[in-house]
Amino acid sequence: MTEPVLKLSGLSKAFGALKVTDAVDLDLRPGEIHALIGPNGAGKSSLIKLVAGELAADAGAIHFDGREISDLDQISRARFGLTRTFQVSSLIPEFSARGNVMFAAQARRRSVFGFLRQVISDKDLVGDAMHALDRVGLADRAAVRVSELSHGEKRLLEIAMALAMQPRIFLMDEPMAGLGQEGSARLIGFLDKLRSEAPILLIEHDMEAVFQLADRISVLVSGRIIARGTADEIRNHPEVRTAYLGEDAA
Amino acid sequence: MTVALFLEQILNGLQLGVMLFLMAAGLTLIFGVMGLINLAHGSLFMIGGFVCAAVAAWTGSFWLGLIASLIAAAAAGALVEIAVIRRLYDRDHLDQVLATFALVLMFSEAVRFVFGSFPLYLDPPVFLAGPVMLPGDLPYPAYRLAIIIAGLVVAAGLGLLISKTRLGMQIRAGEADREMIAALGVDIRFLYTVVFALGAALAGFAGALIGAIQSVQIGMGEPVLILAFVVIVIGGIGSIRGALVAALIVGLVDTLGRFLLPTLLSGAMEASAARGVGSALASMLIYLLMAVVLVFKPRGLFPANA
Amino acid sequence: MKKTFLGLTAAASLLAGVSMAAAEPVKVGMITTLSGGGASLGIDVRDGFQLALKQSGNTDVELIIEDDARKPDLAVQLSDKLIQSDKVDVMTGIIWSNLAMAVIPGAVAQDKIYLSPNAGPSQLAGAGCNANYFNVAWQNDNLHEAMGAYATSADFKKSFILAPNYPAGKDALTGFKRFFKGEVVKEVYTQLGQTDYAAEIAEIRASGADNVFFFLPGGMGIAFMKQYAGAGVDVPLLGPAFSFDQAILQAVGDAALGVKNTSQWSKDIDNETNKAFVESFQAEYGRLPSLYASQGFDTANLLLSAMETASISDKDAFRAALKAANFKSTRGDFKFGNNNHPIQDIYVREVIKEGDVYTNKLVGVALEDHADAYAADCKM
Amino acid sequence: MRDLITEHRLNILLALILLGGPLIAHFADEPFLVTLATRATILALAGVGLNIALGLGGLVSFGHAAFFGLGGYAVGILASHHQNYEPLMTAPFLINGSNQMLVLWLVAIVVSGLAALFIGALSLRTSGVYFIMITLAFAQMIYYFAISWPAYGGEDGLSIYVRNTFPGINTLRPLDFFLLSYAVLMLVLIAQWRLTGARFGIALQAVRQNEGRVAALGLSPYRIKLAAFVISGMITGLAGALYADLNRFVSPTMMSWHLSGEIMVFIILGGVARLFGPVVGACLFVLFEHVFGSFTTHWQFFLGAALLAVVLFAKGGFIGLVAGRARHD
Repeated sequence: MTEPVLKLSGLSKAFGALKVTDAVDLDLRPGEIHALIGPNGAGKSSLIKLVAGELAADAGAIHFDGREISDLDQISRARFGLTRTFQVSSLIPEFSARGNVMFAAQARRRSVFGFLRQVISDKDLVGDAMHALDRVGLADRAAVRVSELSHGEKRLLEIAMALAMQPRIFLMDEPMAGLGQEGSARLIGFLDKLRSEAPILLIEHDMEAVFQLADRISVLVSGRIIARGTADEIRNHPEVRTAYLGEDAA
Repeated sequence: MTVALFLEQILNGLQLGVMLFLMAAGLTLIFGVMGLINLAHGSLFMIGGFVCAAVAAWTGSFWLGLIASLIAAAAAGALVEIAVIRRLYDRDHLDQVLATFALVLMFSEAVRFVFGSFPLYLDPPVFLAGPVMLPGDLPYPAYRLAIIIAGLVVAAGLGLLISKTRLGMQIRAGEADREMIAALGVDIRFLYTVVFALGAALAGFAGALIGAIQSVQIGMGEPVLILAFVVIVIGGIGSIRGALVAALIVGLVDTLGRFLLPTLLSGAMEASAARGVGSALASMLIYLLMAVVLVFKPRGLFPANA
Repeated sequence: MKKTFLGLTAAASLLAGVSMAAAEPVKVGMITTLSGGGASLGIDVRDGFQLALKQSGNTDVELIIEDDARKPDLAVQLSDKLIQSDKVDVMTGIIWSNLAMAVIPGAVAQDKIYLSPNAGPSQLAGAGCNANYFNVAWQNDNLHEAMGAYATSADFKKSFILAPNYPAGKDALTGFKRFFKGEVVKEVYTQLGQTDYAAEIAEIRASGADNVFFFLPGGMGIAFMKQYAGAGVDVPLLGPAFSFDQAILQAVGDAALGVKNTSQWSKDIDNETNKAFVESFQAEYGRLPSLYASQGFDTANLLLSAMETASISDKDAFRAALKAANFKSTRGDFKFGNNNHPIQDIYVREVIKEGDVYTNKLVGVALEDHADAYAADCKM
Repeated sequence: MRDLITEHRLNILLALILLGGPLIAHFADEPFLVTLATRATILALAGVGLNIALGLGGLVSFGHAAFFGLGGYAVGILASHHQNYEPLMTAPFLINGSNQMLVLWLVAIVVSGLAALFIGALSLRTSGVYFIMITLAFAQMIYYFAISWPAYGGEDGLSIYVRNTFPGINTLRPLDFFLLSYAVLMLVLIAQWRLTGARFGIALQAVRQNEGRVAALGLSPYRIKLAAFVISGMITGLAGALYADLNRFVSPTMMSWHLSGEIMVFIILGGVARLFGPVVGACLFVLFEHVFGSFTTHWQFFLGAALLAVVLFAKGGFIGLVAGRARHD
């Protein structure tokens, strides 16, 4: 088995008395989609924030490519190639779709201090952006301002921005949310291929998608991992059935 | 320098601090509940001073003037809230700054139009006019002592109001979560007007108290306003407790700085240079204090909603 | 005589190719503070100036009044406007030294005559003096010097002196010390615009001084005197007239009673001009005149006196006519020194209450025929 | 895209009006109007500086008068040393005063840039209303320092007496000095226009709209904002340098909080984040001051009322009214 790219060990975080993340061990291996599921309030988004560096952990360690990154801030982690997408689309509202992706492409180049050359005539950035937009099927919407995009298009734009970052790991927080049947199906197909570019830590509510995509699934309840395994193993896991699927079914 | 002088300066620092608290409390309350930054707060201070002076001159009673100043400042606050401020709550801070800056210009000119350009006369009530003897044979102006006591009483009253009353509960709810109070069935528009008028009344009260020992003139609120900003930044915007602590710190640091720095520096340099440099530094001292606090606590000493 | 003279200058002007009306009007630009802090001083100067014009019946003066709001940059802009757009001949009106230093050097360099009704910064009295610049009020140090002289003569030994930490404040304390022969026990500079003097008053109480000299113009003085009275310190106060004008006294009230202050003018200076001035000012504006009003009044009368004998188009003659100071001053004797600054008596006054009104009465002369300390540096 | 073209055309039209007005005034022998236009031009430049921080970066600085004043004092101090033939310092090395505008401008830019670096580094640790109040407080600190520091005139300010010189023109002539100021303004506007579409401008606008997103992409919002704040302070400092020469005088009032407010007013009157917003705003302000000021001493009341009306009812300012909503790519 190959070495994991991302490895969380004993990661904990509490807000006052509330433990949102409780001694979580988790890893992500090259080429895989590792899905993180759990009922609402289980601490999935908090975990993504801990990994991305938006929150500081109380205890435990995060290793990326064998190197400990627990003390690095969000910006440095992003530079290592941890790219996240947001549960609620987080875009630059006054920019066009292309503008957003071009900015991601600029960010990948870690380039801020350019004062004269106009980005709109920068072939590298435009090329990267159009390529990413094309991959998610938004090429013909490139010039549209974000605030005028539909909800589904914004979700796809999130993915396109992540693609333009050419990350080593994708951290995806509910990419399917609000996409609808057809959109979800297309995105499932897309993510299925994407895992060969970089492994994906996927939080998703859409169980259909999770069972189709995930190589491994971890189940988070009240900040603790209660089960881990393949789709089939999870489907039949008794604790999961009571703690989570049972609830969900009701 | 004697111990008595030092003690007197500490009292002076407390008195400045208490006055700053009256200004800062209103500012921080309004920011905490409504999220509004109000530059016109200094104008309400000025209105308090002018109305107190005018009514005291007319009736011959400082106390009637003081009551009138409270009413006038609260009324002006409520009026401004209903006419202008109300439209600014969901605007960004830039709009709030500019609109309240416009109000500062308008208030100053309106007061000049009504009262003229000359400073008004306002004296403390007769029985507080002289000094009193404090323990240890320390003479201290009775009126200043009264300001310290009045300020501390207001601080305590404000604390009780917020922790014990229904209005206070609504204010606390508003600070914690603005959507929440609507859900509780509180009339938000009314609550906001009341809170704004309360803050205005505090400013007007301070203006009237201070007017009696300073000069009641156009623009009297502006230096106080900026000091009050420093206070609430140090204390943590939105925190009444922070405002009290920071106001006392700023009052003490400013007073003692002006008093001690020139003397301290005269050890290091020639006397007249020490006086100039010392007083230049003293005027910067509280801003330096603010910078130091921000380095260690960017959201102030008592961050609200943390 | 007058007609002949005008005729001659008219002929001279014609020769020079300049057309000129028979009675040549003089355009006067007044930049003064009519709004914002300190507006009461500018209003007094303006009212005094206009009263003199009105009484003279002279219609040849065209007065353009501008409000500087006590902002130096606005004053400079207004001076550019008056010179470039209105093309005034004479300028006047500025109250504050910092505004004066911003405007006057430029204006006199462009050959405009400037008559200062209030500010007299030392730079313009010494090496920076100018033939086009006449000060009708005082050099800034004068009243402070007079108070130093008075304090010495009144047998004060230990003085506690304080002023705001800005150039005029330092000049004030320097001026006082120049004439005070006793000991200065403590010299304190306060912040400009400071409103609370508790710390300074505590120091005064502890200092053992037998007098306090303070220069705190405007609202600062009001605040200081009220707080001083409240603190119950019984060391006598001394100060220049700037903290004791009519407007300020009404705001200070009883706290100012009995305080000695120095002034080149007082409403009870015994001469006909002054009596008429005080009466007519009260009749016209319904308030007692201040020393600023008297300065504005004198400035206008100086200008009118020069117009009697010279034409504005002949600058040299006009300057000579101004320098002669051939007018009846409210202060009695008035003449210019070599640097075009006044040589005059400076009086000591005491604050009293007349009926409901707080005002000053003369109690003596501090310095007679006093000139300023910078005249020797003026090469003119 | 139609709006953008309109704004572009409007900008060119405005630039031509600002140039043409004073030229006509000059030939109509109204030199004061030229001076007035110069004042508007320089105040506009100060506004352009703030507009980079405020308009593009969303940094509501209430302390830009500090940079304006520091730029002015850099010129005033060096020029006064030059006039008095006193070196500014002799140890560790000799620095002389200067009367060359190009040198003075450079110094003004460096000084105000350093001040902006210091103030920004501390203030940008916070945001929102804290940032507003802290920038205000720092500006007040410098203001009080300027008043109480005795060496360069303190409250009285410092006179320059004669305008500093610029190669090839006579800066004492109102029109020459106007054209010089105008050229500086136009150069800065062109630079800002380029900057807005370049990588830095894009990053800055992204930070304003979604700071968290920028950090998630691995760029440091703090560094971007700090750089913008410094650039902004430098431009406002340059405006201060020109203003010192316009008035031949500097004083602490250049740093007063009223001036900080007024610079903001230029931007809101003209239109926030619009290239020519501060230009229109400063011209309107100067006109207002001049026209209303001659009718009534209470003109500030009407200024306040007009400002209030713009804030409440005409959010886009003048350019917003004429050219519609701004567009970005």
